[in-house]
Amino acid sequence: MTDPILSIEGLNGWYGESHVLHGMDFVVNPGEVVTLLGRNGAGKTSTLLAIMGILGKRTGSVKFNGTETIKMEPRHIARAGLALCPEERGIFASLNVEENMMLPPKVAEGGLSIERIYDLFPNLLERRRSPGTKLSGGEQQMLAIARILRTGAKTLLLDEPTEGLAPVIVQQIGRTIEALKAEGFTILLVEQNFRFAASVADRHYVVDQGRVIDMIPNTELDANMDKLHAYLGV
Amino acid sequence: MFELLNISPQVLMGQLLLGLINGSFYAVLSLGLAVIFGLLNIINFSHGAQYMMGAFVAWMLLTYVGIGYWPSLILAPLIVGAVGIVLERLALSRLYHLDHLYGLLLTFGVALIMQGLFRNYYGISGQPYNIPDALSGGQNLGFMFLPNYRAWVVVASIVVCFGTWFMIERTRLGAYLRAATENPVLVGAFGINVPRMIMLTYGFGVALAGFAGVLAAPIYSVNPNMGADLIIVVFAVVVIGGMGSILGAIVTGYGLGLIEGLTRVFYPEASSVVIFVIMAIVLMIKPEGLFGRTS
Amino acid sequence: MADTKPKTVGMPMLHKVIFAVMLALLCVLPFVIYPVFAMKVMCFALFAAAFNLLLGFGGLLSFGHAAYFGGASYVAAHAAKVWGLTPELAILTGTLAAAVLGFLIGSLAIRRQGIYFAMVTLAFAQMVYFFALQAEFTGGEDGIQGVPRGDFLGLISLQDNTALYFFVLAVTFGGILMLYRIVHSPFGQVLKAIRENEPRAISLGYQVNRYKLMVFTLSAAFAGLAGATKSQVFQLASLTDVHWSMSGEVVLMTLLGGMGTIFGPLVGAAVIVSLQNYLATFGAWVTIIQGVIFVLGVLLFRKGIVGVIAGWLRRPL
Amino acid sequence: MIRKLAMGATALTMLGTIPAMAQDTIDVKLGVLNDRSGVYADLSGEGSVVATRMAVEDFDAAAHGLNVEIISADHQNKPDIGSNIARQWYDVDGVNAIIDVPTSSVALAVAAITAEMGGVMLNSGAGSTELTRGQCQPTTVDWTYDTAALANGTGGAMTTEGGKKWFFLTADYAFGHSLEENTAAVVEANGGEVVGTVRHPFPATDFSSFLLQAQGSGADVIGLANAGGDTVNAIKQASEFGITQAGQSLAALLMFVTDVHALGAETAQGLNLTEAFYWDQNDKTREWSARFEETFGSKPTMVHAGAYSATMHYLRAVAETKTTEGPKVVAAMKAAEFDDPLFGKGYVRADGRVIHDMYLFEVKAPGDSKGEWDLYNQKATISGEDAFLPMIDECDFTKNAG
Repeated sequence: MTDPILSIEGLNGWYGESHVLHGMDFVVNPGEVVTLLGRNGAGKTSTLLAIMGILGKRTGSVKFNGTETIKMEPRHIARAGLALCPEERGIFASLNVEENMMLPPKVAEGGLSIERIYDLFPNLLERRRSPGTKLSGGEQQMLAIARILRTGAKTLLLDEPTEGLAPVIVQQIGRTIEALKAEGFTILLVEQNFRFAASVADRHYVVDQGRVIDMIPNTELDANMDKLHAYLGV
Repeated sequence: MFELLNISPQVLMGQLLLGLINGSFYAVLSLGLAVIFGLLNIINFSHGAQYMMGAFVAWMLLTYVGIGYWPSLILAPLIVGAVGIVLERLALSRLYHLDHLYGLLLTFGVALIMQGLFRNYYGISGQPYNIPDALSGGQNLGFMFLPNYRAWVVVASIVVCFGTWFMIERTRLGAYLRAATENPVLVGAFGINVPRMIMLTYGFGVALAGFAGVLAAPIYSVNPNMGADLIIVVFAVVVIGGMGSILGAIVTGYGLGLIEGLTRVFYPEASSVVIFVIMAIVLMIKPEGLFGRTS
Repeated sequence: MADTKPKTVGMPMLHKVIFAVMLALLCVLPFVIYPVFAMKVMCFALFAAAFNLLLGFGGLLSFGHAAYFGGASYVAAHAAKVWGLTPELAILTGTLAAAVLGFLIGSLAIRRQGIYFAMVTLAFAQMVYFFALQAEFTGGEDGIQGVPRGDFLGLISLQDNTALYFFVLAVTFGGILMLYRIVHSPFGQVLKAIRENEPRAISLGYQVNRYKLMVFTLSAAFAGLAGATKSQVFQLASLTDVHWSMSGEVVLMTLLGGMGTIFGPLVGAAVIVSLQNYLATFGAWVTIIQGVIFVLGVLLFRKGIVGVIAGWLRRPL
Repeated sequence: MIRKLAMGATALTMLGTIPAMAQDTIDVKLGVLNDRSGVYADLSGEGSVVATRMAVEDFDAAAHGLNVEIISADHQNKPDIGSNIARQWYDVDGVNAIIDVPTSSVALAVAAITAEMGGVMLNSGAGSTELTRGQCQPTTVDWTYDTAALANGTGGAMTTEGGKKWFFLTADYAFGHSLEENTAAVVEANGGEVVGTVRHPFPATDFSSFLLQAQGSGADVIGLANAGGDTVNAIKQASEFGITQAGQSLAALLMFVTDVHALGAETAQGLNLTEAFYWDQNDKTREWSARFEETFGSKPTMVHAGAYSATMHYLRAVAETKTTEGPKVVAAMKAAEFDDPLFGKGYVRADGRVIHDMYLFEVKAPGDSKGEWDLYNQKATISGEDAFLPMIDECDFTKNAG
């Protein structure tokens, strides 16, 4: 068995004065797609921010590729090959599409070239001079994902990429994630859309009140449906 | 209509041109202030003192080292910018998580210290600094005598303003800056060294003030108080243009120079207050400023 | 809503003691230090306390409070010198003028927030300065000189420093107590609610803008009271008091002492005025020292002197 | 009450020391109150303290039975700070005379307090004619200059030389206005006319617009009714815009040698101005100025010189009257004419106005200047009687006092 690419142990996190993560423990193995499921406010987004080092304060252990990152600056974590696609996509209004795309610096070889990205998302090519936030929600999401693919990072943290998007776009994102998985990317996904999560992920961690309370492999999902509904309060 | 007011069109032309020259200083200074505010969210109250420092450094380079105007035009802003960077590292960087108010108060204090120190060492009556030989004399434009140096001031300020605008709006570095202005945390999470960018931006904004100071040295008196009252005016320019808006700062800088110039003809006593009247009106009607983004 | 109406909070014992000690000290002070200097400190203490009402308790940073302070000093000086009013009436006139001015400017300024609010107040203050420079009655940069000290109520001569001192003590100490009352009244509680969470206060049904305007006017009026009193003490009104650097100075006093505290502004004013007075021989060093205080205050003692002490005592001061 | 006790205690000590004081030593405390950090810091400031100290030494106070102490403070050009210090000096520190006090607003406030407290105000730095007219005080001695004398000197001389049409660049505040008014009156009295006036905000940095208006007016002379940095900037820019080359002359109505020094002869050459004193006038001024420069580091201004001479004359009067009571000392000062090394022969008029010669200077061309401070050519001497305004009756204190 290979070592996990991302290994989180006893992760505590604070957002300002409020303590939001209370000892998260989980691992993500190379090439896996793993989701964090949970109710609103359970600490899923905070977990991603804590992994990137941009939550207010964090303690515990976050090992990436075997390296302890808990004391590292966010920019060094990013340089190590972790990339975040933030909640609400984080497209910059004062930058046009291409500038948004080119913003994150390359951190490793093997990122997608800009030509390849425009091949994949022809809409972006068409609108490359428009302000980033003038795109539709779906296009913005594509842009947000494309932007981190350029950097060469192989481990992606995606925060609710399907939020507020039309079903056909959601499907497209699902296909994109599958394609990335096939290319060997490791993805940690935060999702509210449980059906979407089920369609792309290998395993699911259930998060509640800032800690992981269960892990359900995707293959056992059907058997655990009731339990999961109870967790999520659906 | 102008004849009615006893002002000939020629005189008016001259006054407008002079307004533009004054506007050049406002534009360069408010540009620096806007750049700093955009990224640091700090109102740099020491901007006037740093402008004064630019003029003084040019004078010191000439007096103690024998370095003339042209090298000073590059060197003095670099020196002033470097001092700014030290200030940013030692003090300002500790305030970014706090209210705007603290940055304003700190830089206000720094301005007092700088002005006080220069006053102690160089007195108040000012130091002479001559117009470089290459730019002495002037052109007779028919409606007025335009000193070459003033023409140069306009050209230099337009070049610097356009260059800065281009750098911020059209280059990759500028894209980093704009992105960091919007969401520094995310930009940091992409692997960009935001603190260093902030430091350099402050240095750059301050260097712009220093540059304006060198430009001013040959025509205004080089004295420790030269920036003390100017800061309030430049401040108003930035607010009218829209806090943090680069284009707003530049356009408003020139525009208010022109308006002030007109006021000097029709109601000279009010020329120092007209900017505040405009600021009050603008803030009442369009609080985000003429070029500001609504947020 | 109606049943949760905030109540007037009584004065805690600690504050009573501090006020009592302060008053006792102030009664002895003129026999120990120079009374005119002590009066100046008291005027600025009241000014800073008035400013603090707006900034510390209302959460509004005005960068133009010199307009009310200086404006009132001109009106009071004019009233005493030209109209021949008795000191208390002259001060009252000045205070009223400041209140009216504060109401007018405030009703425009409170529509804006944060730094824009500060800028609007600065803009209007610059216009007041311009007016003071241009208007006939203000005497330009000479100011209004030789204002008579007059007779209190037309009876008691204030020519003597000690008599004047106790008059000024009564006015300023009274003003500060009134400010204390305002802060701890239901009105003050609403202000606090607005400062902490404006949208919530709106949702609770408070007419936030009316409260803001009220606190602005009150703050201007008390600043005016301080300025008017100062004009009687120094027998002059001058441009210094309406200049923007005076607006900066009162921010410094409040910040140094501790904004949002009761006693902070008083301490801040005392420290700054003493510095200016005792360092007067050091020339330009005064500005440098003030600058250093600003810088250190912002970097190390953001809570101000009294704020830090209150932190040690774990009591609001 | 405590204060009374304290006074009682002092009285006791004094009783105890009477035998030692039999020689009639008089304690004199002089307070030099001026601007030490603002615009007037160079032309008055520490230099005035140095000059005052020199006066005490030169007078040989100890030999005259005087025990003189000098203190000083910065009034920051703020009337309230100035009057606070002045009151405190008289009330607490026992100061007998306040010296210098530039900035008219502060000077007027201090003059009023001085009269109330029975001190002496030896004005050297402030230029307002109000000091000896509208707001005259029996205890004011206005030594060096006033705006009227400057106006008479520069305005009179230049108009008679052919500068008939005047345009004024006036700092928009009371001092500027009075300087303009005084000069305009002189210009008109000498057959000239005022073709225009522009009032600029105070302080201002850019004068090009106003200069252009002045240029367009067709005036012969542009009168600068402003001071300090404003004047310096206006002259600097006038040279830049070729105003003087185009045939108009500049007249600085209030300018000190330190300002000219700041401008440099290159820029200031040909400028006309009036002063009461210049270091390079004669052997006595040169000798004194050299001593001054040795302690202070630069040449004295007329304000420094005034502080020196006023102190000398004051100490003489104290030694003679054997008192420090303001009104008596001032009366003695008014009674005796003086022949001063720096100001020549003169006297203190009944209203406190000191009458001495004024001089019209022209700034040398850089080629003629033999040193950093070699700046003036003397063009004319204006006798004191011509330079200063006549006395107004209300201020004739010798008569009024009876």
